[in-house]
Amino acid sequence: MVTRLQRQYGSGIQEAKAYLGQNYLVLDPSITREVLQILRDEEQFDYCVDLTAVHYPQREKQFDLVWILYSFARNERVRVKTMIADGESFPTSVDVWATANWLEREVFDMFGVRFDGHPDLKRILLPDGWRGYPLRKDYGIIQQDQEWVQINLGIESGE
Amino acid sequence: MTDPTTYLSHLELGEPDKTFLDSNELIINMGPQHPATHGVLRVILKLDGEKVLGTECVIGYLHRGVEKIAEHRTYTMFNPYVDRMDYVAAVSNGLGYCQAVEKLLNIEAPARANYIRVILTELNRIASHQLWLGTHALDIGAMTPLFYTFRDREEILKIFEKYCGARLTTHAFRIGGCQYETYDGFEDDVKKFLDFFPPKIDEYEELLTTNRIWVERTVGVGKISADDCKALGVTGPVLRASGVRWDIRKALPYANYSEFDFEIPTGENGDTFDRYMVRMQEMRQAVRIIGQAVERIPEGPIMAKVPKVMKPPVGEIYHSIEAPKGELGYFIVSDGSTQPYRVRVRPPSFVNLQALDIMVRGQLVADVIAVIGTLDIVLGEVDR
Amino acid sequence: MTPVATTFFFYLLSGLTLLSGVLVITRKNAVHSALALIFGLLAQAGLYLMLYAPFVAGVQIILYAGGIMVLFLFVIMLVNLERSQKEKQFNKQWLVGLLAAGALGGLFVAVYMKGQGLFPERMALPAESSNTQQIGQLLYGQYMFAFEIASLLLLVAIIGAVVMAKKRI
Amino acid sequence: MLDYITSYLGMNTTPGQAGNVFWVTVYILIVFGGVSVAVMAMNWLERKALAHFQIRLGPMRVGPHGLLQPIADAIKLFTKEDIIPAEADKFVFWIAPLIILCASFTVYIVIPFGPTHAITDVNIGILFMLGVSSLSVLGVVMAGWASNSHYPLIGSLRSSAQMISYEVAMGMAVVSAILMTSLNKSGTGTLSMIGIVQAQAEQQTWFLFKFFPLGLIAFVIFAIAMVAETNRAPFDLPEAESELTAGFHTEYSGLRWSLFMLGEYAAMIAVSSIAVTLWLGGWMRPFPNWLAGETWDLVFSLVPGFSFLGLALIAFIGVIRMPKHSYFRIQTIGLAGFGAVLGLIGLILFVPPVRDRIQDIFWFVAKVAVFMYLYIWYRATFPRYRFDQLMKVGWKVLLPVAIGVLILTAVVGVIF
Repeated sequence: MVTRLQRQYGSGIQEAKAYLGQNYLVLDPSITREVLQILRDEEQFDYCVDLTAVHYPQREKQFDLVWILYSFARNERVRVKTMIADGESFPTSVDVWATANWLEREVFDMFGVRFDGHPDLKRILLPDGWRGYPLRKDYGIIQQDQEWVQINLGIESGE
Repeated sequence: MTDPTTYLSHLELGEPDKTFLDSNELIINMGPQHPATHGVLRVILKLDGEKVLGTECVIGYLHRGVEKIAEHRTYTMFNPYVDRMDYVAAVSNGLGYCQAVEKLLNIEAPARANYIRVILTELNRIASHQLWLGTHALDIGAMTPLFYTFRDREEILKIFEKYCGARLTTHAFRIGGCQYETYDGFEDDVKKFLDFFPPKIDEYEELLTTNRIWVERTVGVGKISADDCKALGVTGPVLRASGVRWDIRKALPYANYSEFDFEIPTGENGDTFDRYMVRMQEMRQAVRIIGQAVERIPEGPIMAKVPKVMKPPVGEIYHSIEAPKGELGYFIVSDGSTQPYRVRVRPPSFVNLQALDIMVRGQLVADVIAVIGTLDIVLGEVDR
Repeated sequence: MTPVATTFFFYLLSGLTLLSGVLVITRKNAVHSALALIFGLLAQAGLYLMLYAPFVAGVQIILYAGGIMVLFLFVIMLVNLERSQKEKQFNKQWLVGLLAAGALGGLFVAVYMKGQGLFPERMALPAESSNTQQIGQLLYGQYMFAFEIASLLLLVAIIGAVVMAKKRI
Repeated sequence: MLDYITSYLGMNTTPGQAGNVFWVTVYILIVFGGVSVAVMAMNWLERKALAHFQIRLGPMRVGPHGLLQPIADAIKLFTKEDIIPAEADKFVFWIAPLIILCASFTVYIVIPFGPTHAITDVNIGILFMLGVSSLSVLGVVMAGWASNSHYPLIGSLRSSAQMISYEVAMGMAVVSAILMTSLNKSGTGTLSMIGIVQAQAEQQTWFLFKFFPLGLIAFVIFAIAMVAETNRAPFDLPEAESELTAGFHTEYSGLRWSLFMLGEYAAMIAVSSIAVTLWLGGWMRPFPNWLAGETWDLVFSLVPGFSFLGLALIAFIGVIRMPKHSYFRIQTIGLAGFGAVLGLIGLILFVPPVRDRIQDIFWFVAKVAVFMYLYIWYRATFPRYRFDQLMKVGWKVLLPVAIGVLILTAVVGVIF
């Protein structure tokens, strides 16, 4: 599978290894969407287990987007990763796996990564008026708290 | 495979009309304080009379930022937090987390610990299914099963309490094994439960399975096909009721499930009745697994050699187990320090809840209640 | 059995009927009007009872108050009340209405004045116990044909309603 | 005046027919007071029986075995704050529970507890009962509308649709029973409640067993329809708490809400009384033909006394089993007192004049109590029907069967 993909995309496949017995692919963001489609259609990864992100503030491309895919037919899991920068958006995969709908919303909610073409991209767990993206490493819980008490209770600090 | 865009729930909710009966469409807000939404789920229903045209779930009322908390705790300190997600199946949550970290540390729990884990996890599966059955039946209007299931669930909780002191949020396992040796008479208690419980399942079934009204309320309600399940990532009993014989305990065995002999019950139609039957069968299979485990439980240590300060090497891991509700996964990224860099929980309830919309479209309001019940969601896990 | 305080109950019931009749047309809220109408119908049923016609009274309650008025309420509830409250309640045809009311009143007076000989001084008391049975025998005996035609008419109406409702679905 | 009062005692008829205003008032007070007490007792019994179905204890704190719980509940409800939603239509909101209450209490005027133990006997008795009880739909509709809220509105729409639908099947079943009353020598039937029971006595059979199984089928249809008519499980959709929180009375609280409950339970007792009157021989004792004769009459007339003594015995067993602790002393004394009262009633019931007068009422109430127990039993056993299934059962099953039974009854009645 990997060789076939490598033949097709060449250096777009940046890494294809296994860690602790779990396979993962690191892809260039430009081809990721296509590869996801191929993985589902041709390689039978018909179940998107999870979609999430990891934030690395020091890096230039701050976000790792991680898809965890599973194939019922092959009984095999694979992780697909790609890196995008802050403010960049990524094409949605809702039309590949319907389950990505809420998962993408959650990533947007928590990291602020936008997905182009998502049918209903809005906050899912946090209230609509929430400011900031909590799972970013530079998100300060304390500031958030203080702002809330300053506005709602009129005191300096909630501590 | 069906076109995924059919699943997109897209309610155009305008300003609700003050005289709502003016039009045929009626928008009703169910929850977050509604007796049948199992906590604080809020469902906005768009109705034509009693027929459901569409739904939109509003969740997050119970969001506690578990994933953020994890980044500020050490691996050991985070362990009790996972119990608070799916609070009716806390043992399963703990098992998944502990095993994920163990994998990351490259250690393995000793055999005896694995047996204890399996016994407790399967007991927890029964407890979770009992709670589901009671509340589901109550939603459909049968009051009595609730009390029967709670009576029998008590026996399981007693075992938990004797084992680790807690009934609900057990924190039963530690990274590398179990902290506590079983108490004296643990095996006897479990065996007594195994003798006591199967007749009780028959009792539940007697009340419901052949009850005409129950059958009419559940057969053909909230149907979902296997393809839809896969596309929506629905797992657990819901997927199996649609006819997919897939269970992580068999497909990608963890702990020592591969040593036990048990079957994966499946349904055919993927309706509420099949899901009910699948869960009832699962309870029986769980009894079978516990029976084998308690017979074969070996002597030996219960804790592997675990470093005092856990500093897993840089890397990431995804580990999932078959929780009572479906695939419960933990994706942990380590940066080599004592605290996880990122913990992502793949909650089965959250993903399964997405299927609510296609399951209830075109059905009646009463079916929404039945389907919410049959999805077996726990809002603590949906919102985390 | 001997009736108690007949006059009192007669005036009470007729007063109630008249009052609710007025309320029906003066209330702005349609539900209140319907409520008043129900009271009027119930008071009428009481009047029937005083006339020793218990069967008619029972039918009045079961059909009008219990059945038809529920359907009325149903429909009224589904109507946009806000809009109907804003609408003007009386239109400009009050002159015609006054004329009609005056003519009707004149008719009543005329009948009362001229027709004194038409009505017996005292009503003959029918046997209360067999009243219902007599209605049955009359309906299914002497007036069989009229009764059957009426039921046929109702059947046609039912079928028509079903057809009209079906078309829209 | 005194003559006026005593003159009735010699008459063998109901006070209404005798036209005796004094005794009518007394009977009304007795019946309404009795119904209110019965509703309270039913409330306690339902909670207790349901609890025992569900392996719980039910109310145990207020009074011995929670016997005073209904009174405590009533005090709580009466003193609760009475909330009227701001957007509600206040007048309709206020009058809706009263309509339900009036409708369900008015029907007791014609219920025959014995050949002379009724407030009055009307020529159109059963028609009157059906008509007046159908008025409670109005209360339901108005309560739902006046609350000006979604759930009550849907609840009231459901409820009224359900009550109207099941009234049809119910009426058909009733008519087939009324047809049976005309199978006497004169060939004229009757709608009078007392007349219906007397017809059963004349024909020496309960209508339940008349033209077996036609009477039975009609009875079963009525028994199902009456559960739907009173909005009880498994037909409790208007109040389905898992779907509509509490249906049409969601917005009601305190006294008004308790009026709804009072009306509901009173209606349950009333429709059960209709069923007893029409099919189960009303006030007649069981097996009037099979176990006929003086001795059996005596034996059956002793049953009421013995059953009260039995209840007293149960109360005394409860006294013995009460924990011997100073905390329970008052409760134990209370239970013993209750048992003593029951025993005393039992003994009074053995006095021959009382025995003869009371046993009709006893058998009637006992038969109604069976239905009340069935109501509780249904509630503990059945899940709830869905609305479309409910309508399907009502219109596609009960109604055709009821019409079929009606036609067959008529045919069989003419042939035999």
